Amino acid sequence: MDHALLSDIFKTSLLTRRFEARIIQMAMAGELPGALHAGAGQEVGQIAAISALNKDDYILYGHRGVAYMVAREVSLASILADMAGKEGATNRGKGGVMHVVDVPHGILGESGTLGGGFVISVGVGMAIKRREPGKIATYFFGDGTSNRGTFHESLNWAALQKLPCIYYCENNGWAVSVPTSSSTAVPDISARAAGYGVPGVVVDGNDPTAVYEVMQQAAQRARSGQGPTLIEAKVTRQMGHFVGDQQTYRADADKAAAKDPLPKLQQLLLDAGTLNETSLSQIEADVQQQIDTAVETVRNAPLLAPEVALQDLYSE
Amino acid sequence: MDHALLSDIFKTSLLTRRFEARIIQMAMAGELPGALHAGAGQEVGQIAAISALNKDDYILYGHRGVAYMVAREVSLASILADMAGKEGATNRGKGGVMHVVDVPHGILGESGTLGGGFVISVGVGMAIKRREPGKIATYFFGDGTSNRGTFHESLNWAALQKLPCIYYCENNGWAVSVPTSSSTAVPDISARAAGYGVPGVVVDGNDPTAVYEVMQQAAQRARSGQGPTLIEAKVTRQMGHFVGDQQTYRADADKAAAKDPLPKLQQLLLDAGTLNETSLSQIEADVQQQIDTAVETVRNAPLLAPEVALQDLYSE
Amino acid sequence: MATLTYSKAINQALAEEMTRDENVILYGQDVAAWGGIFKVTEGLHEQFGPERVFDSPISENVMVGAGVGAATMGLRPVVELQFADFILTAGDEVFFKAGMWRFMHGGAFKVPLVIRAPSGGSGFGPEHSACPEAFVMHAPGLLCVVPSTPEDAKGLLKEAIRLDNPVVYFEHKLLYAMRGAVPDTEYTTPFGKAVVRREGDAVTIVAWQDMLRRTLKAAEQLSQEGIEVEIVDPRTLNPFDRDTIIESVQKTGACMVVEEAYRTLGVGAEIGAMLMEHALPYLDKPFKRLAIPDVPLPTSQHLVDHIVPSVDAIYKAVKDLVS
Amino acid sequence: MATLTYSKAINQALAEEMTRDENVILYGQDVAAWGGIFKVTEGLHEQFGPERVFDSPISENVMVGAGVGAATMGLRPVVELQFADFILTAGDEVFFKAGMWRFMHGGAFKVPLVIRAPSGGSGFGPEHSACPEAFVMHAPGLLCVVPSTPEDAKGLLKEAIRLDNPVVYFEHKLLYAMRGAVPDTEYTTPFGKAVVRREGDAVTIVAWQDMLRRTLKAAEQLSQEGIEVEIVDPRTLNPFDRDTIIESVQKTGACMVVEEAYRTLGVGAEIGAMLMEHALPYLDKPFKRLAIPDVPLPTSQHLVDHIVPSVDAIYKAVKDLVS
Ligand SMILES: Cc1ncc(C[n+]2csc(CCOP(=O)(O)OP(=O)(O)O)c2C)c(N)n1
Ligand SMILES: Cc1ncc(C[n+]2csc(CCOP(=O)(O)OP(=O)(O)O)c2C)c(N)n1
Ligand SMILES: [Mg+2]
Ligand SMILES: [Mg+2]
Repeated sequence: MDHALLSDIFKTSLLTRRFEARIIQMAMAGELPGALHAGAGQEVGQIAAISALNKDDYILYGHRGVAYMVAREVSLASILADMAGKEGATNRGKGGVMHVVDVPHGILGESGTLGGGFVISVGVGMAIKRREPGKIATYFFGDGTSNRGTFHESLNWAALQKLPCIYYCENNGWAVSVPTSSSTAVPDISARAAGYGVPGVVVDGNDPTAVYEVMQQAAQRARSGQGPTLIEAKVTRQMGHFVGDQQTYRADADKAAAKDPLPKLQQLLLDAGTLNETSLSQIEADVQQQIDTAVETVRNAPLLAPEVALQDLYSE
Repeated sequence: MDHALLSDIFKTSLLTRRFEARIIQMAMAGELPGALHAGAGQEVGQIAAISALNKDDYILYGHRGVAYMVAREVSLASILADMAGKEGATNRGKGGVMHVVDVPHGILGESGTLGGGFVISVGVGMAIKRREPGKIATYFFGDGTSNRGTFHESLNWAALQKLPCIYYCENNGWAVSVPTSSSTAVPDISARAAGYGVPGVVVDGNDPTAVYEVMQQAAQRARSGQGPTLIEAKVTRQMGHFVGDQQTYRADADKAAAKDPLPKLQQLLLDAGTLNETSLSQIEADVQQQIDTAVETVRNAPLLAPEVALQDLYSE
Repeated sequence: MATLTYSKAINQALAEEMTRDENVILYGQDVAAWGGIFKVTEGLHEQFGPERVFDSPISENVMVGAGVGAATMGLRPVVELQFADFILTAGDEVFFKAGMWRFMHGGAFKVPLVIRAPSGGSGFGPEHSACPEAFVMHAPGLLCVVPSTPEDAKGLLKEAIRLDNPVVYFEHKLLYAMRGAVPDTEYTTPFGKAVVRREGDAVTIVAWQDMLRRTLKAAEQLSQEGIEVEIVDPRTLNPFDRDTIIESVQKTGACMVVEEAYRTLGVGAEIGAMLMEHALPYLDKPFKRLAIPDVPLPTSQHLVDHIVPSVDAIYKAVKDLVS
Repeated sequence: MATLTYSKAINQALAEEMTRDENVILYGQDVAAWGGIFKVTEGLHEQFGPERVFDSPISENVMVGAGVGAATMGLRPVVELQFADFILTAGDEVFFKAGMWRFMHGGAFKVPLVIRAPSGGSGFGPEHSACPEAFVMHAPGLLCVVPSTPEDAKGLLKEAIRLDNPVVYFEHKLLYAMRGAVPDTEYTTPFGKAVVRREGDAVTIVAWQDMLRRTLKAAEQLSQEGIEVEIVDPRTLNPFDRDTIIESVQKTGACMVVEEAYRTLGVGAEIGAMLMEHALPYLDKPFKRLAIPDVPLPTSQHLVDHIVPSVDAIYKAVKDLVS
């Protein structure tokens, strides 16, 4: 795959990784609530997948990190504001980091009850099929979430109506402390595609090129009216489920780092000469600067007025 | 298959067919509510399936007729009493014909919301696995019902815990007025088994021998702790969805009769000499007599006391 | 004014709004070729075609949830649940997705969704007969409509379809065949305005749908004995018009609610508490609730009749109250 | 008496009942090896093994529905939903399967099922923070428990597990760390008996769980000003002990409910209506409800604090009422 694109994916992944690290730092310091579910290790795949879509395609996401929003250039400050409950928050203190929303950038939000995105995203598919033909709705969800009944109803619905939807499952082998093997009767979530007559594809979620390609095929299929594709990306959760999770339940926690795609991608780009030490430190510096600016912005932003709690329920 | 068993299946099917005909007659005459969903055409398969189980195995059923209960020798009078709201009703006026229950005969009832049986039956599976090992819980449901989210959650659950459950889908091609092709993304419900790592078997539901054999295999699998099987029986709904349904939506309604397994089974038994004209008319007479007695019993039974409406919610 | 049935009035509202706005779509089990199991949507599939009127699988969760998603992106879906009870079968989608999607995303979306929910009636058993209004009224974010006449059925549904907020529209099964005058000219009925269906001074009775019909019958009998009850039909439960009830109670000094929901925390509970907060000085008689005595609806009709407030039970309750 | 936390009291109740009856099983997401996301079930997996304590998939419908099926056939399942809100995600299974399975089958089954539902708290957002007691109290067939102390948490859970009817057991997240005395000897706490947590004559306040804790704090301040409020903790909402509340109101002449549910048709509505039916003559002050102002719970803490009744809000409300 084109190295310009690969290094874009790298830059966005690095930005996300550092940004989440800062969020965790601030959470530990008590400056932010610890509500983040770090995406470390999964962001490369997430960003590669999104880069295979058009900027105006729609995205619904799970709770696994903020790469989805970063990839769509949602301002870092607004994401921090969502966590801090300050002016500039995308959901005005209602949903925190779980419900970051930015419709102009195609970020349509998240369902707090897992798997709600299955039903919302096919509805979005129904709407764009009629009103914005050519666009796609992609829903990112975890392996554990695929056990919700909504998965079944949604895939049948999308397949039947040939909706422009992509189901992107991030199988990281865990649902909080529960290994996939103790919650899911099949090792491959993609095997479930057979029940709906749609393609089920397994891809190495640590390989941005592979992810990019399967996403392109799924997008092509969706745009040409052939309906949804179920993609299963095998990935590794680098950190605990949430900030502060010691992963006492996870014997192989230490082995995770070896599977981290970010250093691998960096090395690949260095070896290919697409990056060198100078450009790399330039990128790092640039990333730090973006994050620092965002943090400053939010530190200086006022808290949302308490009365905002009473707003946004009904549209007037 | 052993002809003694085949003619038992025939006798029970005939009894069911005639009994439902009488129920419809009484409903048309206003003597009973028209709440029956006639099982005509599906009862041969239903009864063949049940005959492959032990008498103390448990059954949860859908709404498609009363063969399930007749096969388990639930008294015809008590089924009529359920419809009439009279003394002797198995559910005491609470559930009518939809919720006929007879625990000693292994009839565990029905969920009024379709697909509720998926979750109840795996719970029964959990209990018998621990308390009555060797027994099986079978849930009979329709093709349309397989689109409920509970299908997915239940099969994953049963497969994971290797529960002694059998999923018996009666695919009659319709959900009320909606053809399966407009509600279900795959022609074969059994294809969905792949998503749970369990066997998915298609069988001709009009062929009692074939049904009997797949049920035996599924039962053997369940009893030996290997978990559930998803069986899909292709069947034909002979009548409307409910009493009085003119099936204006069904172009091929007239073609259904040709697929009726009951006359075929009768002919087979006559050709084989297992039955002859005399034994047959003897059976018909016997069936009529059983039905007449049941109808008489219920006509003479008193209505349930109105206050019964307030009972049976909580166990004291 | 033409005379229409309640179900035809609903059908007309759907046809008119679908004609007016191509973003309005309609789906549910059996609503297309067959016109719905209660025949409410007859002819719409033929008139508007399969892209706008279609049958759905037996998948209540996605039926409602997809409606929410579609509504956030510009469609105006009308989802027919085959029975009102199923709002609990699709509980997450009704209460969290429809009720809260806009809120949890800080107002980024509008959710112009209508969930049509055939309620009440009987003989269908515990999971097909309830009037689950109270669940909806308690939940934030869901507008709740309970039309009692063909005119309101049409006007309130047209209004519901045009609003940018999710609406649970309860249509009572026993009212489908009810006939009544419906304006020939275009109209919508605003939410949040109760109507006094009958004037009187003996007691204020709040009732809607089939219970309103029964209360009106009882009122006739009572009137022959010189007892004139005032009957208030709230028409919508969220928004809820307290003022009309309070004003009426200021006149009558007593209030009774007749409803088809379970008694405990039925809509009557809110009315009682609300009056105790805002009208205590005017109340010279104890509050009274006629409702289902906290059991599910049985299947057998004569058991149902024992627990659903009857014309006679309403009549007796008023006599007790005024004597 | 040992001093235990609320969560340890729950843990003990589970351990004792599982030891007493091998039919008691426990499952839910993360309850096994990890001891639950709120660490309530720690050690039980090790003690009772994987057949009796196990993790479940993210499948709320089958979690509850299978519990009902298992209960009808002799097991006594305790199902942990990760958040109380999810009773609506499993709406069909909670309200129809658990609540009505016995009824619709004419009493053929017993349903000894306990659904543990961590409620309230905040910062978890609109779908993870509610106190959905009112939905359960309105629905027929479900017993409803709201323990407010470690002692009651243990005694009511042991009772719930032994009863043959389905129980929704709400455990308040903000109370998990609360410490209190718990009898060393075997005991269970009966359902349907409210307790007066503080005696007074100024006004009767009904409150439970975190709102009870806040009300007790407010009562201290009020007491310093010579205002003595009487505080009633219902302990169970179904069955509901009206008499204790009515008796108290006969003494105080006024009633206020402080709750963490949505205001409209919250539990307070039933209490208000019930008093208007049975205690009107004794009421010389308007009824008052402090509750969530009919919006979902936001995520940001300072927004949450704006809508959840605070000690100060309770204090002020009482002052208004008595002056
Ligand atoms: C319906 C529902 N059940 C449970 C939860 C609590 N919960 C939040 S995240 C999570 C684990 C999700 O696992 P998975 O889908 O694999 O995503 P991952 O965390 O691994 O990225 C659970 C159980 C929830 N939010 N919604
Ligand atoms: C959850 C739910 N949705 C809808 C209904 C209404 N309903 C009753 S029977 C039926 C059709 C069922 O079709 P299928 O499962 O194929 O069984 P069949 O009638 O063909 O035997 C429908 C939609 C219901 N009872 N429950
Ligand atoms: Mg996972
Ligand atoms: Mg069918």
